[in-house]
Amino acid sequence: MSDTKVKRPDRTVEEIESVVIRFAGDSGDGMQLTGTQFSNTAAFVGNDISTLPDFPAEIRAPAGSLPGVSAFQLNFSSVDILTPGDEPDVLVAMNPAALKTNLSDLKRNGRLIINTDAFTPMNLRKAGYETNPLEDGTIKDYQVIEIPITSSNAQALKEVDLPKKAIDRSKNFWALGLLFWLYDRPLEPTIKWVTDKFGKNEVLVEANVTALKAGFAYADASELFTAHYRVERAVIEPGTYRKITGNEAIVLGAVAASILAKKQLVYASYPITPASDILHMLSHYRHMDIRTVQAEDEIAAMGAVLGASFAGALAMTGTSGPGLALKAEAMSLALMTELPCVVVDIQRAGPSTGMPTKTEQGDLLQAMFGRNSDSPVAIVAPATPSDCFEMTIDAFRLAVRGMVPTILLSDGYLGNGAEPWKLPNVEDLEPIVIKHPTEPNNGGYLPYLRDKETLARPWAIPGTPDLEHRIGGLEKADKTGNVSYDPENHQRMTDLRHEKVQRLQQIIPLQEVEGEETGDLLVIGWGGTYGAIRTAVRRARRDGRKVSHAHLRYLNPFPANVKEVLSGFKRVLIPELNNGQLLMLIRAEFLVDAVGYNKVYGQPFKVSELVAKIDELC
Amino acid sequence: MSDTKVKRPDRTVEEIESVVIRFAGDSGDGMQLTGTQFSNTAAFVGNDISTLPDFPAEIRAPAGSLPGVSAFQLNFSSVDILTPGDEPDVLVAMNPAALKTNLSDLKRNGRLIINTDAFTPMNLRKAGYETNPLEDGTIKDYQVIEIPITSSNAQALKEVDLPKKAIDRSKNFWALGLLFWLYDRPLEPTIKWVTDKFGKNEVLVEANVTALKAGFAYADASELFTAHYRVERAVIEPGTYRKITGNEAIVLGAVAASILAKKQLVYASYPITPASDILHMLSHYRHMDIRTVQAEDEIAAMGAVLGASFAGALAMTGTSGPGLALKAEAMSLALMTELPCVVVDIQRAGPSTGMPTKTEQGDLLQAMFGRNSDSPVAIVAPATPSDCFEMTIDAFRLAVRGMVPTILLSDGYLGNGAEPWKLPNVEDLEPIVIKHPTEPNNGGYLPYLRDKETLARPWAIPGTPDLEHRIGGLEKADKTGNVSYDPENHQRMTDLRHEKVQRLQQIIPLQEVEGEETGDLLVIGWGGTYGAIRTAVRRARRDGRKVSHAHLRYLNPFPANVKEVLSGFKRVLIPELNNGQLLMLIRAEFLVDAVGYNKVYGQPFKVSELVAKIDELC
Amino acid sequence: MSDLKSATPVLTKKDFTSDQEVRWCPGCGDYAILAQVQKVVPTLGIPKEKFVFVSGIGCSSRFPYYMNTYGFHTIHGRAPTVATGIKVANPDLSVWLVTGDGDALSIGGNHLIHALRRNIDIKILLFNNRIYGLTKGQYSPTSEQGKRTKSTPMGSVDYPLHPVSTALAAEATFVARTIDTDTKHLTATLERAAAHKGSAFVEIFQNCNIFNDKAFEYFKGKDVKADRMVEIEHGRPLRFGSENEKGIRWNGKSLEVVTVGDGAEESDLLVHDEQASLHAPFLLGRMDYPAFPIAIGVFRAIERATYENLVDQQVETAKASREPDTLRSLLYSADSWEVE
Amino acid sequence: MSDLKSATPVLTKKDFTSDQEVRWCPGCGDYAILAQVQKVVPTLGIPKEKFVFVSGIGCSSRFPYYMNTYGFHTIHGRAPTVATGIKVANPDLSVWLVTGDGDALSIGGNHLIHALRRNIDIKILLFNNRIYGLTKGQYSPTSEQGKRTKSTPMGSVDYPLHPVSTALAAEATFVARTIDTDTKHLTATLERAAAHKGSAFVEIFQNCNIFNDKAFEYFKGKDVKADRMVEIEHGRPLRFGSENEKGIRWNGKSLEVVTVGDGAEESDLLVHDEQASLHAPFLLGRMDYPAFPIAIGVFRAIERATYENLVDQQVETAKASREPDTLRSLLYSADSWEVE
Ligand SMILES: Cc1ncc(C[n+]2csc(CCOP(=O)(O)OP(=O)(O)O)c2C)c(N)n1
Ligand SMILES: Cc1ncc(C[n+]2csc(CCOP(=O)(O)OP(=O)(O)O)c2C)c(N)n1
Ligand code: SF4
Ligand code: SF4
Ligand SMILES: [Mg+2]
Ligand SMILES: [Mg+2]
Repeated sequence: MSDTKVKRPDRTVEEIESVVIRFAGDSGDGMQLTGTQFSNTAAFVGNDISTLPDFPAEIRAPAGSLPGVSAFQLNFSSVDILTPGDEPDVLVAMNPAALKTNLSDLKRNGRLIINTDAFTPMNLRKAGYETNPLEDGTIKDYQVIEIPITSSNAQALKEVDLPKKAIDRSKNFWALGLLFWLYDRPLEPTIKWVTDKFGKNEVLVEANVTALKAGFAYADASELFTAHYRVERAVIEPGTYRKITGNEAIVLGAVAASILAKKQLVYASYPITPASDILHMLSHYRHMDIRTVQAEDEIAAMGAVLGASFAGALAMTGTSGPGLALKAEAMSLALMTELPCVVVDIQRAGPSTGMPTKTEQGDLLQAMFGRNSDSPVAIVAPATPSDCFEMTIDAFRLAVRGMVPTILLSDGYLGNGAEPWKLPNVEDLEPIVIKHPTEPNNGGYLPYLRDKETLARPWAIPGTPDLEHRIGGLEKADKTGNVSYDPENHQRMTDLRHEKVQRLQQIIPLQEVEGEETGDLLVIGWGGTYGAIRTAVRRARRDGRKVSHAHLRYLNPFPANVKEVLSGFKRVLIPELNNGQLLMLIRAEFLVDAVGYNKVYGQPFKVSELVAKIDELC
Repeated sequence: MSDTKVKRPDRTVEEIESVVIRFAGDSGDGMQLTGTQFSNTAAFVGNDISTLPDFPAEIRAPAGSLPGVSAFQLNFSSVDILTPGDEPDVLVAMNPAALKTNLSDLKRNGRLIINTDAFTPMNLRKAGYETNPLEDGTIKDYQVIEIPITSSNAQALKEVDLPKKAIDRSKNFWALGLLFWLYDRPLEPTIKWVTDKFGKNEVLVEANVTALKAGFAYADASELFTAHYRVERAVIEPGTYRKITGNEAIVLGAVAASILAKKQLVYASYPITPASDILHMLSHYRHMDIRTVQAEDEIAAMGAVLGASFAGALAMTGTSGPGLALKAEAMSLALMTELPCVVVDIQRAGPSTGMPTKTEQGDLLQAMFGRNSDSPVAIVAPATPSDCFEMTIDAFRLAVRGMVPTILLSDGYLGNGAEPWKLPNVEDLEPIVIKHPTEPNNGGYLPYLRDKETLARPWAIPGTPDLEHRIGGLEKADKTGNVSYDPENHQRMTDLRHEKVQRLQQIIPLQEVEGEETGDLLVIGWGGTYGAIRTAVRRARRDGRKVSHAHLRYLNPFPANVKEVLSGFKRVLIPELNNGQLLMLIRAEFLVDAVGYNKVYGQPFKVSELVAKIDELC
Repeated sequence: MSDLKSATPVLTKKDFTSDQEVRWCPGCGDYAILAQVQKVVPTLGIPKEKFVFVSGIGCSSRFPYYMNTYGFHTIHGRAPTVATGIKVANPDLSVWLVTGDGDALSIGGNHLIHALRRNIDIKILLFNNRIYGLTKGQYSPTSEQGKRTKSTPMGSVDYPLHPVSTALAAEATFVARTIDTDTKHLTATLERAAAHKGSAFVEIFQNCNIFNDKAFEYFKGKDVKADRMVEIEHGRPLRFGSENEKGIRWNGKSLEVVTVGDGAEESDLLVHDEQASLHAPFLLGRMDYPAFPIAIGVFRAIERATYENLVDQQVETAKASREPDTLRSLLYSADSWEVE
Repeated sequence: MSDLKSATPVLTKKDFTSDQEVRWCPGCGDYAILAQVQKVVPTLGIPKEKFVFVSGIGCSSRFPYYMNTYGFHTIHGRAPTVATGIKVANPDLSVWLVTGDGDALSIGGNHLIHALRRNIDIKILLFNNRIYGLTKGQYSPTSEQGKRTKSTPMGSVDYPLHPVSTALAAEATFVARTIDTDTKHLTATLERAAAHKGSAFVEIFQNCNIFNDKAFEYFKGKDVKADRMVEIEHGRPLRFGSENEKGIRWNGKSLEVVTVGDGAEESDLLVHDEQASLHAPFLLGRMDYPAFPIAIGVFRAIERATYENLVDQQVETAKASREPDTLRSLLYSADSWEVE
């Protein structure tokens, strides 16, 4: 790889703590790839990173149009970071539409790198610009760096034997090279990736590598930048890391659960944004005997999960909000028949079809109550992309311990966002112990004779001699499981179903608090808002506020000490990306006058708005 | 009708205030009919009545078996009554199975009328009696009246030209005649009914009338009863009355709404217990251009309702809990597209298939939250069978005013239970005013340009020139209704959808309180528990307790003054036939330490248990 | 997949009778079907514990409670999805599905079609009584047009679905029809279905004596049966009639009824072929009185890889090409890096 | 029901073009279909405001946004139910339904079947691209077995459904198939569908150039088309081939391809009959290359009372036999009593 070394220019190198970059361009411009490569490289050299992809809603919106803009934001840092950053320090705008939809987010006086080649009259029109923003003062408040990226790239690649269209498609690598120079990152990881990816197609390798180096060289040679910047490696815990998105972590968690339980995994699902990738990725594990089923709809997927669970498999389904609604009736059957399974909901903005590519935390109450009659299930919510791994395993743990369906609430932000993940020591992962009875439990077999401690019923599976039994959705008689219309039995079974879920507290860790156990304000969050809330609370604490943060990862049942945690604080703030759902549960259960900070923008919280809210309440 | 007069015996007549009778027998014994005839007669002579049918879960369980028992309880009274009574004063047991399943409910020392003919060894075995309960002391705590009803009836009908089986089938009329004597009711209404019903079949008329009179004569002639009893007419408001069940009242309410709105009604539904009768009854109104659709499932029914609403009809669907779960996704589309419609849920015991023939109030939280993301709809809940009439009309009123789906929560108890209903003055029923725009509202037509007062969008319907527009489940841009992914627009629309439902308070009557506005205890209920709670509160008040009752008929939004109402009391009790659903909403919204009295027996509350609970808290 | 038939003790009907009291209406056709199923399954050489009976909701769907096997009484219309999940998780089980005309063709129509097209190895018994029994008498998707029921006092307006056509259009590999009261034919059909590898669909005309009594008498009545029904058998010409004098012929454009000896020869008759391309079974399945006799028998029986076989094959192929992951290899993939 | 065609101003394509930017991928077959629909509907003599376009979810289902008519973009799979509700409430409207292969045959299969069997007067356009477009490339119920997609990296194992067979088995009264790129045929088919009274089902082969490009080239490619496709027309023999030399014959057991002049005469060929009993269209609908050419055209077109006609009739009958209720007569029925 010696040929990849580029002469390091003799320019000042400034140290900075962290940078937020947003790459924005047309869907055809490869911005997701560019952003991913930059994050990978940053992670690889030891920065902490956090990313936020922003896909267009259309498959292929017309080139150059506003709905066709695709963006990728990343935050890389020498300190511990938890969010992709409120506002970009740098915006790379590959065309007018990208400028139009992203400029207002750029930090005041931020760096704005513009591909001037794309600012043609036609593109300006498509972006709805009446006058040229490069000339009419639109961008006067920023450090503008105008570069003819398309043509510079074409120039650099003129020897490459590819049609113009293909040449132009590599301009994102040119831009990436430029940014690598500016932030003093090595080219090697990207070159290796290109070589691995396009290995068989040498011209493509040549094109992309040449583009990358050309961008780098251009930055080096031109006088556009007076300095370049270095973000030191973060002081992070030693260990082996990999970058991971929430959806990837769910996949790994599910496969790990299958290994830990020594059990086959069945995943049945119907494609839906933003959950489909779980199906896609799990279907690559046939060699682990993982059986993915693309069902005819969400109801069928839930039905198949029930069947698989009855037959003794670890069974999981994944969907998003509207799909969860469809699964409600079959989930109710799951809890009546007390069959363990995991239902993953990658929440998206609603109601109805809503904004499928945007994030939201709108399904907590649906998960709690979206079924007929009193129908308690367990609910968990990972806090970060990598936390999805542990929580998926935990979801299975709760499900099989309590013989109860368990809902895992992730969201579009966690699902698609990436962070570095310190890989766990595999020896530390506790086995999931499952016992299927093989002997009669009471002379005959009583399918609803419960475990004294957990109240779970036994899980005897078809194929086991002498334990034949029938289950179903009609109310069951205690112990025998026969159909029963007895009034007292119905009360008892209703209570048991409730108590059984409550007893999962036996293995749910106590709620942790960051900060003091007492103070002026406790901020409670759940799910994907972890990074933003934690960062905001830390910032407020640095400013001297007496504020602490508790992030709930177990939502039903709550950890046993939540009441105690609440009692230490004068006020309670619950920020959520919905209209106040956890807020309602906390107020009802603990009768504390908690207040909400609620936002439904289809976007994650900004740290700054949370800090402002904390300031207001402290 | 002179031949129907029977010589009145010269026995003492005692005046009593009210009597609770339960008729119990095999499904084939016609107990529902017997109960209904008795209630009709009681109502007709001016008693107040309340009834509670208890159907077997099976279509036709084996004759004589426990699951085959069918019962009908009625309370008739000379004073205002609101429930079918906690415990029967009289139990008519037509066979051993009926005795077995109903005896424990009979009041201590209550009157037990037994058809001894049915106590054969085979029937005793089917009922699971090892020894004969008539002999083994089982019934020693009751006033037992043993009568060979089957054979007495056969004897009386020996001249009638019918096979033995058919003769035996009229023994319920014989028993009815006996009870009519005992409680001094006239036979005429029943004879008229029989004549109207079987008019064409003279032998049947003869058989049933003869049986009725024979039972009456038997009681008169024999020395079984030393006295008979009279329940005076109740002092009830003058007016025209009819007996009505909740499901009948919904049907009349829906037809009335269609008349009041001068609009076609479309009712689409999929059969499900206990809601199917609404479909059956509405399908008899073709002459009113009412279009009933038996859809292929609940989702289809909801979809058809949406289509009908879009096309400009008054649209309604009806179902029970599991069906409501299935409708969730389409209801979410209804609220996103802001189309008015009414969704009736006749709640039954759950979760899952549960106990379909039993009552419960389990779907309040499902109605509130059982959809993806924040998705507010209006919710109303009638308090009594006859109240279903007004609340159905009101549900349409709210739906079209707010352009919002409205859920009406009834239950199996209300749906099948009957009470006398003082018919409203038809002139007092306010028209439902609906305006479909016919002119552009802003140069063009903006489908989401809202009414300033109600925030409702206009309801332009296909067929109207120049108002062509498109709606759908993706987030809508404010005013234009175009698809929008704009973050601020999403927040605004979410807020508007919420606020719009809140503004229905503008026409929702203030919450009434029975009793003082301040006191030691406020009992809050909703739905079908009205009668039991009201009776219990009155009784407690008579005992000097400082307790009042507020019964919520509007659950989303609450009436505007609920907070104020709550503030007058030291404690709040919320009895519900579920695990505490309204309780959670009230605690969360008003932060009052309300306590629940919760019961899921698949049965209504007993007044006595509520009184005991009130005593405990006062 | 191990062999279902390995080392089985001799079983009898009694082994398959559960302790639950049967709760259909006296006289219901469901009893006869239950009896035949309980007679057939012990003869299949499959251990009792490997049977799973799955059902939806309806009178017919109470079936699993009466079988002393593993059983799952699911929710309305969704039984095919649950059966699919069972079979995917454990292809070694013998999975039977009991459903009604409403359960299978109204709310559950889509799941039925998709189970069939996947050719997942489950046996589907559709009890067709042309009415909703459990909910007390509404019309169903197989009710004849104009039927007066509780929900259609002026008569239903929908055209009925044909279960056999629906199954064939869904690419089912085994499609048959039989009758609750024809014990011999019912038994034989159940045996054929059991022997089939892949989805087997059996429509069973079932009398609901409470809400739709004698719905099938118009063709199966003692007196008319010979002239109004035809039993189809693979490789045999279609003949029927009280004297066995009639037959079915293809006239180039459509089927027609002919009298053998009177303008038609036995050799002119359509010879039933279970493996024919789909149209022939489709034709036969749609015959209805008065134009034609109503056919019972096996309309189609072809072999095709089952869903679970194909999945098993993929698993084998994948295993052959790639080591199973350990927890370590699962997590510590190539894309990781070390921080010291 | 008033006459749809009364006093209509002359309309053009422009009248039916909404102000919304069309957002399919450049090159998508949906554009061509939109253009033809916008060309056909103005010629039907129906006022613009009486059109309603309804759709489910999928790329194809964005269709209503581009039509300057009333439109309803509903939820996945449920468009037939919404269309049914519209037509029940107002039979006077011209209701069109646009759906995809996943929308109509995966999640929505049951609603499709039930809309068809009811013969409710809606026009159903199924854009079959044999893939899930909107969710970015999973296989669909019409994808060929073995297809490698995002969700089936080793190939799909399900057998595909045939939309035309499914529609026919559901008793559809009008069933046709056409192709996005064959402008003339597409237009003619849309016109036929529009003219049909009752449910009209049109499968349109539609190219998804992003996730399943050239899926139909194997038979409709310029070079192979003549030999691999046959256009069926009522009353005409089935002929095709680059020299029009081939034909389709029924040999008594199945269809076969013959060469006219070489062992077969024109008179031997199957003459297409749209009103034939269901089997013939069923046969033709299932022809697939390589055994047969693929047929486009109208497979079936018969007349039958529509759902809404029959309901209208019941309403008329009921009105004739009973006075409309007033509020008073509704409530104050015979069973009431007076309390003074
Ligand atoms: C979601 C849901 N909708 C409706 C019902 C009510 N329901 C139970 S069975 C049934 C139809 C029964 O008819 P069929 O499938 O023909 O079975 P049969 O009773 O005739 O054997 C209906 C509508 C239900 N249980 N669940
Ligand atoms: C309830 C629900 N499940 C899943 C989805 C996700 N989804 C949207 S469109 C679609 C399939 C699209 O395929 P098709 O119907 O063939 O239409 P195309 O995009 O190919 O035109 C899916 C699975 C959804 N929107 N709603
Ligand atoms: S209602 Fe009909 S189908 Fe149901 S058990 Fe009774 S007879 Fe059988
Ligand atoms: S993904 Fe395919 S079907 Fe969808 S718009 Fe693009 S080309 Fe058309
Ligand atoms: Mg049935
Ligand atoms: Mg498609």
